[in-house]
Amino acid sequence: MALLEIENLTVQFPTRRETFVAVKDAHLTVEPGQIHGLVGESGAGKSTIGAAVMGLLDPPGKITGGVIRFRGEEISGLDAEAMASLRGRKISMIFQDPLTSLNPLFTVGQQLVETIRAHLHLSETEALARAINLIDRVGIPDARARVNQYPHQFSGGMRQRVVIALALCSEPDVIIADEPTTALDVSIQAQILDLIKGLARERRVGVILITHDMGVIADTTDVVTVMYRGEVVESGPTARVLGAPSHPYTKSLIAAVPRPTVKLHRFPLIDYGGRVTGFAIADLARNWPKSTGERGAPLIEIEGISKRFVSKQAILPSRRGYFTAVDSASFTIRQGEVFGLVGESGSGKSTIARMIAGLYPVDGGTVRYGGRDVTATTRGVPDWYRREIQMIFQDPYSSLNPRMRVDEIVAEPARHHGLLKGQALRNRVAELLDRVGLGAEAGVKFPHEFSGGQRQRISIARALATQPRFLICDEPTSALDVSIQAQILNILKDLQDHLGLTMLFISHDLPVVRQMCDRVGVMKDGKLVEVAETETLFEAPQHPYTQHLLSLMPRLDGLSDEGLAVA
Amino acid sequence: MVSYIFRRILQSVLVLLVVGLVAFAMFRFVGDPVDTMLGQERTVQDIERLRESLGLNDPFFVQYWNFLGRALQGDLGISYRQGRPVAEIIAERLPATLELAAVSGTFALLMGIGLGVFTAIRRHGFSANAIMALSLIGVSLPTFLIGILLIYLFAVELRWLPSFGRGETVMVGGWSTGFLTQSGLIALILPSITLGLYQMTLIMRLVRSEMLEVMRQDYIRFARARGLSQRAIHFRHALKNTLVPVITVTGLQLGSIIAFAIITETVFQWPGVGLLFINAIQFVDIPVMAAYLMLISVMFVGINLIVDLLYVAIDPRLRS
Amino acid sequence: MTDTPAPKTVARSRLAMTWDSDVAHAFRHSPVAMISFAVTAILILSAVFAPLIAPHDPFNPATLNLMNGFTPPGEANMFTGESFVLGTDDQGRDVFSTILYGLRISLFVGFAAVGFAMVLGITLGLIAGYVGGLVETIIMRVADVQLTFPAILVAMLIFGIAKGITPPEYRNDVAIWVLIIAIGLSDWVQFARVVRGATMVEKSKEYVQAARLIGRSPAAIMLRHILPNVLSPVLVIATISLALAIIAEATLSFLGVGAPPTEPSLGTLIRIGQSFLFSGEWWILFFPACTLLVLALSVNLLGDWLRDALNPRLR
Amino acid sequence: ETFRWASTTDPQTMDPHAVSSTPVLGFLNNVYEGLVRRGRDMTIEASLATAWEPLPEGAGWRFTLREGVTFHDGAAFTAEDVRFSYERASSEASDVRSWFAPVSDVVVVDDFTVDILTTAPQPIFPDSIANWMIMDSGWAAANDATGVARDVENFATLNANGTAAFRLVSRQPDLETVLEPFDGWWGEVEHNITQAIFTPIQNDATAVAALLSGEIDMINPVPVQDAARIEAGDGVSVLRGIETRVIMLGFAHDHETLQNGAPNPFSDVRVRRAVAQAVNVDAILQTIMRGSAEPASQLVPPSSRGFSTGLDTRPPLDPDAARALLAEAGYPDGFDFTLSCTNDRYINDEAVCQAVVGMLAQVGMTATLEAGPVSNYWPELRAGNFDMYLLGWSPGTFDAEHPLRFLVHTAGDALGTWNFGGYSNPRIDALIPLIQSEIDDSARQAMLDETAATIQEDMVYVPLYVEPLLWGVRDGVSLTQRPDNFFILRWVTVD
Ligand SMILES: Nc1ncnc2c1ncn2[C@@H]1O[C@H](COP(=O)(O)OP(=O)(O)OP(=O)(O)O)[C@@H](O)[C@H]1O
Ligand SMILES: Nc1ncnc2c1ncn2[C@@H]1O[C@H](COP(=O)(O)OP(=O)(O)OP(=O)(O)O)[C@@H](O)[C@H]1O
Ligand SMILES: [Mg+2]
Ligand SMILES: [Mg+2]
Ligand code: NI
Repeated sequence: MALLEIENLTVQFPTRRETFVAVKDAHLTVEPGQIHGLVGESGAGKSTIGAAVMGLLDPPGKITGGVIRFRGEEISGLDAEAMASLRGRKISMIFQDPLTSLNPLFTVGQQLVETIRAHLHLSETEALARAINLIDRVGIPDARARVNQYPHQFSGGMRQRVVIALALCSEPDVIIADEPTTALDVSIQAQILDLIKGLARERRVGVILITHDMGVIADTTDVVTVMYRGEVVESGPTARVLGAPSHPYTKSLIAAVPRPTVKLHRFPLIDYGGRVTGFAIADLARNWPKSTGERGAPLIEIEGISKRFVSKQAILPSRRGYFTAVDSASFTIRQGEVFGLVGESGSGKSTIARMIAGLYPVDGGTVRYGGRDVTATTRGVPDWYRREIQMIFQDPYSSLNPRMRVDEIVAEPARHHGLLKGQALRNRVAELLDRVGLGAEAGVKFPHEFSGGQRQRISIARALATQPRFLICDEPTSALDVSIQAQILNILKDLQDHLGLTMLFISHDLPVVRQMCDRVGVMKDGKLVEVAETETLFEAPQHPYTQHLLSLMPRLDGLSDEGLAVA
Repeated sequence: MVSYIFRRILQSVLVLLVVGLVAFAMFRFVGDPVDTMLGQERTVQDIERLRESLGLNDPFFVQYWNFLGRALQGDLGISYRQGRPVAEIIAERLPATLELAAVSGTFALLMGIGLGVFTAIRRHGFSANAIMALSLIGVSLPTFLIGILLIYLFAVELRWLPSFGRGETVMVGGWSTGFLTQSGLIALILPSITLGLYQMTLIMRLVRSEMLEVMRQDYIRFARARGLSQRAIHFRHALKNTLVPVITVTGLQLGSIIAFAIITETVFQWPGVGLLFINAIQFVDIPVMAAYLMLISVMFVGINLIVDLLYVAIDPRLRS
Repeated sequence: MTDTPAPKTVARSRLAMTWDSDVAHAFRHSPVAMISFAVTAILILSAVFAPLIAPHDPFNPATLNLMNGFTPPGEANMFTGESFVLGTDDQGRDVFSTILYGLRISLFVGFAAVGFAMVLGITLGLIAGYVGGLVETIIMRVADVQLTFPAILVAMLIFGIAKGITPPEYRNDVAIWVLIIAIGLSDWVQFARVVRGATMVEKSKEYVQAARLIGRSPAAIMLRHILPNVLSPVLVIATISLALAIIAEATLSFLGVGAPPTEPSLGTLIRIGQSFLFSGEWWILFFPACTLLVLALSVNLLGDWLRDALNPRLR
Repeated sequence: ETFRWASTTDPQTMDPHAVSSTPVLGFLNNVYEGLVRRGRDMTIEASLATAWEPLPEGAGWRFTLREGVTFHDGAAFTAEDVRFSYERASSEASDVRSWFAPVSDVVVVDDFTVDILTTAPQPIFPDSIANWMIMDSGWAAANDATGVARDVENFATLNANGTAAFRLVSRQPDLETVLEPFDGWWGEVEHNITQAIFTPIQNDATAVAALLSGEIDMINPVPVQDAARIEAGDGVSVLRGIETRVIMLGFAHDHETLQNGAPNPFSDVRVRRAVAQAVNVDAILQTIMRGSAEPASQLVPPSSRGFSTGLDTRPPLDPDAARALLAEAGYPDGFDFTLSCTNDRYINDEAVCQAVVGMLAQVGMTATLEAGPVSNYWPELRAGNFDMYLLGWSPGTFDAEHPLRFLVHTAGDALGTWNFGGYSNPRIDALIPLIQSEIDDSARQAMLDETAATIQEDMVYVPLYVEPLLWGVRDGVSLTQRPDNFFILRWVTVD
């Protein structure tokens, strides 16, 4: 008997403007011990399927057709009570947005312990021991101390791992993992995937793995289902689907997977669905101030910046424990270049970005922009500097004001800087939303009505709307499927080319980094261990950690336009 | 932390000084105590003599200065109305008010939170909406009216509960408590309901509105996905996230219950500080008013300090 | 539930846009909101047009006949033979007319005082919470001082000062503002502290940092970004405070600060009516109290609805 | 029987000389006694003195003291205590020293005889000291209470040691005061109380509820509007009487201008008369006072000594005449002014003022009503911030001379202290000392009649009505209501 069967599932979001069909007649079956990959376009309805199985569709979403069966019993019509008894114990889910999935007011340990104790008959101390063990197994160092910390003290990737730990701790039969490794560097990603594979193998757990990372799909899954705009377009054994895709969408998707080995001028674009296949950058670049400085001249000079956080609260300052997140990092970003920052999850990449943006005061070191000191103090950074820079946050959702409509969010910077107003502004917003693949009609919605990847694109649109000269991208495309990712990255490249836009590009996706960046810095444990030209780094890494990282890069051999051979 | 509290205490001293100054500037407008202190057969000399001996002819800041000087030596003066040391009077009256405040505060908090969570969970349910509407009666009718209606129903018609007073009290080390006798406990019922009704409604509505917001957050959804019990989700996860405004308001309300439960105490002839204060205003009993306002100020400063510390205790993001 | 999507015209009139907005749509679909809005509007309008609606002018003492006092509703007075829909009070004033006229004062004082407290409280609360540091310390300590003084004393102080600086012929005009300021001043701290608490939580969130990165000024961030996210507790307190402010007005009038007793507000009517609660003249209390109850109920229900409607996730 | 009673105000102090207010004096009359006391009908009768007679040539009065009287603590009562009490009550801090203004000395003749010497003949001196309570000198000395406890606290604030029928058992200010019969009392016991508990209940409605629910045996006062309901209620009734307080309107006689800057019309007697004729007192009594009060024509009620029986009619209600008078005085279109009023001092004071405003408005006098609590009322009046005001006066001596001294005499330091309007009539000023010292009753009455007539003629005040006295009593309790609003426990019997 199949563990989980989804038949003809249709999910609708009735709003007053339209009734949006997020999932249409979807089929999916998970057998015990099987890892079922779910890929597809951003906004295709992957997360919605997961939420529907859990009975946790965000209102006003509801299942309007089809059945979901768990071990042969229908669960789609169950009442709240019965559903609640299934959750966690039988089926658990890792939500896509790890940063908002954790209650900010409870320590990670508390949340783990309560979940464990809700399902397993364990004492407080046993549960805690188990929690620490789990934290350790998902690769978070110093687990014993970490359990007493609050979610906001964790890096993006660490929070994602905590969410994974939370989903696994109750020993469920089915795990729905929605992009569980987006924010993780390759080595940790491998570790997590091994963990999941182990569970499938040993405990016969059925897994639905939602991801946009074709490498992960190839590596991990047994079966794969491809979705496009709410519909299942193709399904079958992974090797078959990836190796010989039958549906045009699948084909174009595979074609868009970034090449890890060769540097291309632009990412290949999909021509399926016929939306955006390149456009004149001139539109976007209209009245965008061209960078004045000379290309190649140092723009941002970072000298020995450090950041430490209080890790142990104490009444006396001398008793406090500190944790050094960034340990005197120095590097220079040149005018018009894309500087990549890669490294271990939790190694301080976001912290560096935030210090440069002036969101964290530095605990040491200086930041200069165009030769002027812009080091962040507790009062932030100078106003003029703020106008020059922009940042795409790692967590797209919490960086969007939940009470503002998307068009207001995107229009705000332009309106604020007095760039445009009235109809011109509305047109610009519509254009931006269109460029990132959302469509102008998305403007009237609120952030919570979007899928993970769509939210990320809103945040990109907003960043572009300010027309910055220096753009900090913290994992800008982690939640995007490869086709949309390619589209976005091409825009960034165009901007770089045409306007000399300078970027700090944080990513764990090494193929993307290779395509995007001119130079790359590698971080580990708060230290910048290596900085080099991209090609040099990829071809001849110096530092052992860099070498280790590169060796773990998923190898998708035989990548062709038609499909790819699974290693 | 220690330095924060220390700084706050220093600031409180400043607050206290300002309160005193404002208070003494204000007393001129409350009236003239001399008229209430002297019988109708007083002469102009009597008035003058009394004014002089009470120091009422001095400018207010001089009066204030003298008050401060004496207060620093622990002397809060003699009540004009009762002719007894103010400190003694306040000490006598405080237990009644504190006990009433404790009971009605607890009532308001428990009911307010319970009903608030309930009405938030059953947002569209009939009973939740009925509770929401009914609770408004408590805040749109004057306290006085509610008190009197309760008295008439439960004391006059049904004769279940006493109409006034604290019942029998027992002295426990200088503290007169009504908690230890049956009549004392019974006497607490009506006043605490009257007093707590407003706070209950306020807390309930606050909890509800904050809960509605929190219940849609992703972490609540994830808490459900983790299979936590409804109780844990509502009362642990959701509730805690609503607490910042709730404790703010609760703190302030508790403060004003203690400080200005004037109407309830008058209606129920509850011998607390609220009654004392209204009498002091009527009588222009400056020493009582001054000492009392100082006390209130200390109390509010204390409550607000606790509230501010609670913020940090509740929300780790504020610790930095 | 679903309307056909509005055709995308290039420039829609402002009215049409308002009509089509989410809040307006939610309003059109909520009977409770519409009823409570209608009731509130009727009350406000009847207060505004009291001179046109009311059969008598209770504020003109020359037209009153004391012998009409205590006439029960609908019955003829035993001395004068006149009869009144809702009866008369102790002065022979027509209760119905007095409610209408009294509403004018009460609504004005109530809304103005709560509005004043809200604006002051929200502004100071936002600044204290967002800016922090010395500014916060000063604002919050001023709030502590303010908390110490009940409305009664504040009113007496302001009234005393106002009396000193305004010539006697303007006293009655000033009186109402004294009330508003006194009630507002004793109420703002609640708003300020609630807003400050919520702002402290909100300001650490990333959307605020994103707004800062755009270069928005602190004022804009506070008003555009933080305020909408901290507004719901404020609305709860504000709608609840309205009835309280109306009653407080009556208390203060009793202390001699405020409207003269010959021009009773709704609250004053209730206060007067209280003394006849058990003497059989129930109507003097009952009708004004009902009016206040209905007003409070509809304003609160409207507030409840608005709070939910403003929250995009609750629609 | 335990007897419980409640009143709105707590006696502020147990010191009989510290405060001269009805609540204090009325309460302490049950604990302390004076040389003389008032009977059920307000007449002066023997108490600690068995007899008294004027000394020759008006030099004062001789009091013969009762023998065998002991204080509650057992000490014997002697002339020395009288002398001590005189010294105490006439000391600077005392609030009752005005009673002793004409007294030059108190001479102990023997243990049971004292002479009270006065500077001028004092025909009604015994009346004026009916509330002068005698304290034990030994007790006061032993407890450090020889001084009056007003600005300072002393033993007498919370404790009492009198000679009266009840002794103070416990005292919790504002909360509860317990009395018990004094076994060693000299008089004949008429009550059957074993314990009497007094509770202040400030709120009228609460007090009524407490009476109706049976928790309290007697309340004072009953709100006029609730009297009917209590009378109708099961097991309770209302005791009605007339107090001695006359409610009247006063005027700014000597102000140049009104508060609003216009010339002052009230210095014209025609305007004042117009006020008197415009106010419909009967209507006020009928509705607001619910038939409980009586109209007043003079500054004292008819029951008081020295009332001028020939002058007991009010000016007739006549709005047309009032309008004519106004026109004659030069105000055909009326004028605007303020009426100052209390709202927490007299029975339904604010409602009465409102009614007055309406009635005056009907003849063209447009008043703005400024009603406020009494705490700020007297200071405002003393500062002259009024045009017309409401005043209640209760003659402490129950004599028509009393209000003359305070309300009519030209304002001065000791006399005319309540004459806020600044009325001044040399003839009356001259008559007052004569009245005070006239021994012959008919000559005295003639002078009182003359002043009363002048006052009516000049419309110095417009007396409105005499306040009612309403007590609520549980059935089965019988007691005596005295017009001075003193509640005397020894006349109470409980079934
Ligand atoms: N609360 C909601 N209200 C309205 N529409 C919603 C809501 N939640 C999701 N949607 C819509 O449903 C569609 C499917 O969303 P879903 O989150 O399932 O996408 P996804 O496949 O997970 O995409 P991604 O890879 O970007 O996460 C999206 O187009 C989104 O706009
Ligand atoms: N506010 C904070 N308080 C305490 N510790 C923090 C805080 N923010 C970050 N840290 C710690 O600093 C370290 C670096 O975090 P940072 O977010 O910079 O990592 P990162 O390199 O961006 O990782 P990821 O790829 O997982 O996002 C982590 O160990 C994290 O726990
Ligand atoms: Mg998704
Ligand atoms: Mg990061
Ligand atoms: Ni609709």
